[in-house]
Amino acid sequence: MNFIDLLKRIPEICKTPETLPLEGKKLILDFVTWLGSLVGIAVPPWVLTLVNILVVIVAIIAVFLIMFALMSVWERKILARAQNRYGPNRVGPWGLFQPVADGIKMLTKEDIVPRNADKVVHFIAPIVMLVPALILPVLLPYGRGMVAIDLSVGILFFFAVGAGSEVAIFLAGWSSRNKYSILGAMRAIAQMISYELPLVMSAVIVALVAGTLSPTGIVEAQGGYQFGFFPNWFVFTPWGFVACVLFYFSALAESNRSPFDLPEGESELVAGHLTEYSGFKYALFFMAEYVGMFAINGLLVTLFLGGYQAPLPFLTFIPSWCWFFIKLAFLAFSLVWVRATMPRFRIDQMMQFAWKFMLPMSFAALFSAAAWHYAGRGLLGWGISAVLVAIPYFALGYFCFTRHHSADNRRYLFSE
Amino acid sequence: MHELFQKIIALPWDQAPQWLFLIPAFVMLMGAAAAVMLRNLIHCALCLTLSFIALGVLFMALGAEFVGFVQLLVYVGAVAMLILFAILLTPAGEVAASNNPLRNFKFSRAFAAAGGATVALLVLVSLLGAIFFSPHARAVVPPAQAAIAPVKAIGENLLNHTLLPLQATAILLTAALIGAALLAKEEKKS
Amino acid sequence: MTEADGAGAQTLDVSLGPQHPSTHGVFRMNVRMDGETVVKLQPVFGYLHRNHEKLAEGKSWLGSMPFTDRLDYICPITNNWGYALAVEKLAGIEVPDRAEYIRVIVGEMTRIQNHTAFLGFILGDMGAWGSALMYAFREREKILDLFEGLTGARMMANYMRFGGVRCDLPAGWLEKARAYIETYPAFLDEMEKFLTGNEILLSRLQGVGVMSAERAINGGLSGPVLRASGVDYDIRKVDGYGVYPRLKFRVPRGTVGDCFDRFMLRILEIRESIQILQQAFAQIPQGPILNPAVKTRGFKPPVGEAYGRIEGPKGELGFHLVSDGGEKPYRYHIRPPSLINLTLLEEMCVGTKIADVMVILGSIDIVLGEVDR
Amino acid sequence: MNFPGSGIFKGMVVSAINLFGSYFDRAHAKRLITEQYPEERPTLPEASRSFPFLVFDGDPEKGIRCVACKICEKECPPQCILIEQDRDENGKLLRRPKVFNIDISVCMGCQICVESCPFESIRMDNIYEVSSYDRFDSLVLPKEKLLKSNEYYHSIHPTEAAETDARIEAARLKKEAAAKAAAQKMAAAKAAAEAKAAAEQSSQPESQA
Repeated sequence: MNFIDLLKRIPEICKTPETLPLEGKKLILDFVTWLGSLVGIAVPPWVLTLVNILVVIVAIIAVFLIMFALMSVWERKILARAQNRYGPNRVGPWGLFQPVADGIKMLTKEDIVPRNADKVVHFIAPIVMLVPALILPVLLPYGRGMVAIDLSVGILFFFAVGAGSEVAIFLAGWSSRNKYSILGAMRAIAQMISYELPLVMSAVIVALVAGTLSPTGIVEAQGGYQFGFFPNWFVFTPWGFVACVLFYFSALAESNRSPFDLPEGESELVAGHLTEYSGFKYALFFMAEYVGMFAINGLLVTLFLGGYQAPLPFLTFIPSWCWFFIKLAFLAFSLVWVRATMPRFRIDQMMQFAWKFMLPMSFAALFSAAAWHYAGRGLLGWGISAVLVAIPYFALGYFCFTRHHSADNRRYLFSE
Repeated sequence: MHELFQKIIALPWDQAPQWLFLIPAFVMLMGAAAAVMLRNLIHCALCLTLSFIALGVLFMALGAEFVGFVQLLVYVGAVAMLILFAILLTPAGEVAASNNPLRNFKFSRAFAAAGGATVALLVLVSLLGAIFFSPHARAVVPPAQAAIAPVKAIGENLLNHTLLPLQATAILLTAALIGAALLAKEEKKS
Repeated sequence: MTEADGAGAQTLDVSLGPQHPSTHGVFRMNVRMDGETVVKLQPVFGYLHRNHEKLAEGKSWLGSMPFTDRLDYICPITNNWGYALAVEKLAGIEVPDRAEYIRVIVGEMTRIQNHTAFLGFILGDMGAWGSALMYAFREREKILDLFEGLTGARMMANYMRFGGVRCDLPAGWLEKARAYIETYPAFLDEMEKFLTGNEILLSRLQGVGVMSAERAINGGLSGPVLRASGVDYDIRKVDGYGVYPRLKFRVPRGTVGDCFDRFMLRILEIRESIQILQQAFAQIPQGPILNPAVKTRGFKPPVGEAYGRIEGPKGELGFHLVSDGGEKPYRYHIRPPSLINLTLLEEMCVGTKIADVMVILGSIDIVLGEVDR
Repeated sequence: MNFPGSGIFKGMVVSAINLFGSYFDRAHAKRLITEQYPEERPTLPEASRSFPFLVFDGDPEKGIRCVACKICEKECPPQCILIEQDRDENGKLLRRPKVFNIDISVCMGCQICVESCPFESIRMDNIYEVSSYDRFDSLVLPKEKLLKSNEYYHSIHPTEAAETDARIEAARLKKEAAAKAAAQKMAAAKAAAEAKAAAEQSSQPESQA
């Protein structure tokens, strides 16, 4: 093997975009072997394993950080357009280099630690926040055969590691010695614990139907098409749709996005647990929040939107990993869209929404999924499961909400 | 130089997980010790969380991924948070209240130390006994095999052989939950 | 940080403001909270005090007119109107018909833009990321452009004069304004579709900060806040100043008196203002715009005192003036609706959540320039 | 159709319409009304005003309309005008300002000086790029910076300037007419006096005689 051969493989690899990342990885491993032969040693297998791991880690972190940078400008653009503004358009073409400017600004800012703060904890908090956020993306299947760790308990892994961010938010809020911070931290924890239930429940439903906790297995279970064009994604079943929406809202709450941005609700708590953070530590929080958001939405794509499967059979010429990121981009867009529309919940309403609406609905979806599973996944199953989620939806909607709040029950008098 | 490099490469690196478990074990022990010894309650709780995490990592290193993740999910995600919440919501004044009758007793410290040591010893002995005399300790299970099986096996075990205890526990926990809610509500009224 | 009060409950004292994102300026509230529930609230104001009332005693009568712009800087023209009305009452000045119609037109446009901005502000207080605010400001911008075309300034208009208005409508202004106002109901419908049905908004507003009619009257509230509590009191009807008796319009009032009623009332009032504007556009006569008897320099009203008031967008805006016959007012006092409406803030807030405090404060619609003067 | 969540759904539709609508608002009239300031300049309406300036006709030294009567200095609500009257070499007060400063960091653009000026000499400008790094000196505009020609006034406020010119012209005509009348009167009086004198002269000899 020589270097020219390796170079010659590059155009070959590029001919099949579907397997491009995998082949690329192999190429890098071969390159390492070639390097070993250059110094005259046989590269032991553990080095190759290590290189393999490093390549995957670097790729995932790089992709997610680039996505974070792009998202930070894209979000501002979409939000601006939804509000009939231009958004950032001064740095680079269409403001695309805005993240660079932001990054330089963040890095050069003074790092302020309050005098009364618990300095060690104040320092640790952003790290604790970032580490789980960067671990999360490893288990998502980005394409056919493209998963960093194919864990049999992948879904569980996700929620277990995700629990770390709660600790981080608590650390940040508590160590700042600021009333807004501590209130924000308390809100964050209450919110995350409450919404973890519907989140896990809706993931459990999928695991129930797919019969596995492995993300790859779940994506494979959604392969194929009904009638040759209708994808077998779980979101296109009644229970799956409900579970998907529940998962989506829980994911919003877990990643502290509007309308569940109570922990940092600026109209009440200034910036919540982030009030006393500045400079690079703030940037780390920001980064962790976005990477965590991508990860949890990636899980949503995996669980409900068919992962890397193409939506229509004739679209399979687009590589599977592209489909994953297209779906992720759509979800990211929808997050901004929601943010542009909705006001924030109040703390008690948020808790009520979690416990009185989302949790019962997730149970209903569970029953519905079971019915769908046993009724034979046909028209009958469809009907039964649709009824099983529709009735609780309208009932809960009425009893939790419409009964108390409606614009129609108000009367306004006019005097001439 | 070249020889040294080759020697380093030839070391049994792929056996690393065998002794890498020392790191989480050490972290766990240090966390537990700090949780007992630190003055600041919140720091104690945080160190306890750290030892929970290390324990979870230890489980995973042993190939018991399911247990490890459940450990993280339940203990870090919920129990540690509840402890922190409880500390924050407890009025600071009540902790320092000096109505402890044993406080003025002459040998209170010595007694406390002796009692603590006894309990610790008992726990240690029973744990060691459990480890050394249980039949599982002898059975050599290859870690790789253990990692694949668990979820399905645990599920089937829970819902077939131990269904009744599971349901009973569920009812008990539900009752406890409702009771706690009732108690909390009563207190608010008065 | 925390302190235990007599009942043994753990409370938290938070000073919200004067630097806080949603206190509508440099307003401050000392809030004592039990968890997230407010148990005590003490408003603190005066951070924007500019000594306006005392300053006016050292200026000529006309010299205070531009300063009234700065009272409620969202709607300066109605402030001008209130002051002009008071001085006219003091000196017994007649206002030509055309000037009265122009006053009604700019006054009602001010009301529309104030209420529109309110819709955006209260959504901001509720934590919507500025969409409603930007839509509201988009439309307010267009009204401000009209104001700039008429008065020369977007906000600090300084437009009214004793006995009329400063300058006549420029050529084509009336057509532009009429064309714009015709598009306004469509915008309102869009806004209502965007906001009124939103479940989160409903649950944030309904049943929050309820104020009974009796308490509202006793507290001296006025404007939309009072009418939301179900009191039929509109100075445009009660006093019938200007040419309002010649215009047909209805006064909406609420039935519950919570934040949602205050929110809806603003929308209904905008719709009524559009009606008024359309009539005024049709009826406006030709003629002089300023009473020629009034001098610009050396204006001296006779000895006496007068209280002139108008229905400002935020409530009853009154000016109490005492003249000793000189070139300067002897006493100059303002009844600012924002301040008086704020007095019942604690009553509305106690027992609600901290997030509701912001919404209630937003629903009162204060401007700190007027509260602190 | 009101199902739970329909309000949120409608709201989402509205924000989506605005989102995509802003890309199709070519005229920048309905949705995307932001002016991209340094590249796009606002077209100011005629009435637009910012800070006062002094009008001169023809020559900036001789044509200055201001006579340093200090009425505007007295009437200015925030008191941002400083006027010193000019003197000739003999120390006699002249009807023109030596110093005329306006502190535009204090000026609030209320236009009261314009209304109170009986000589039509101070008018509102519509400049808006007057910020500077220096807080004090460069924000106090001296007479030299304030003086602007009547042509400039016509270019920014044509209607108003035309009215002003008409007024000045009318005043001038009136003054001329008055002067003419006065001259005529004077002439008439002179003539009368002369006639009288002549008559007296002519009568004197008579009386003498």
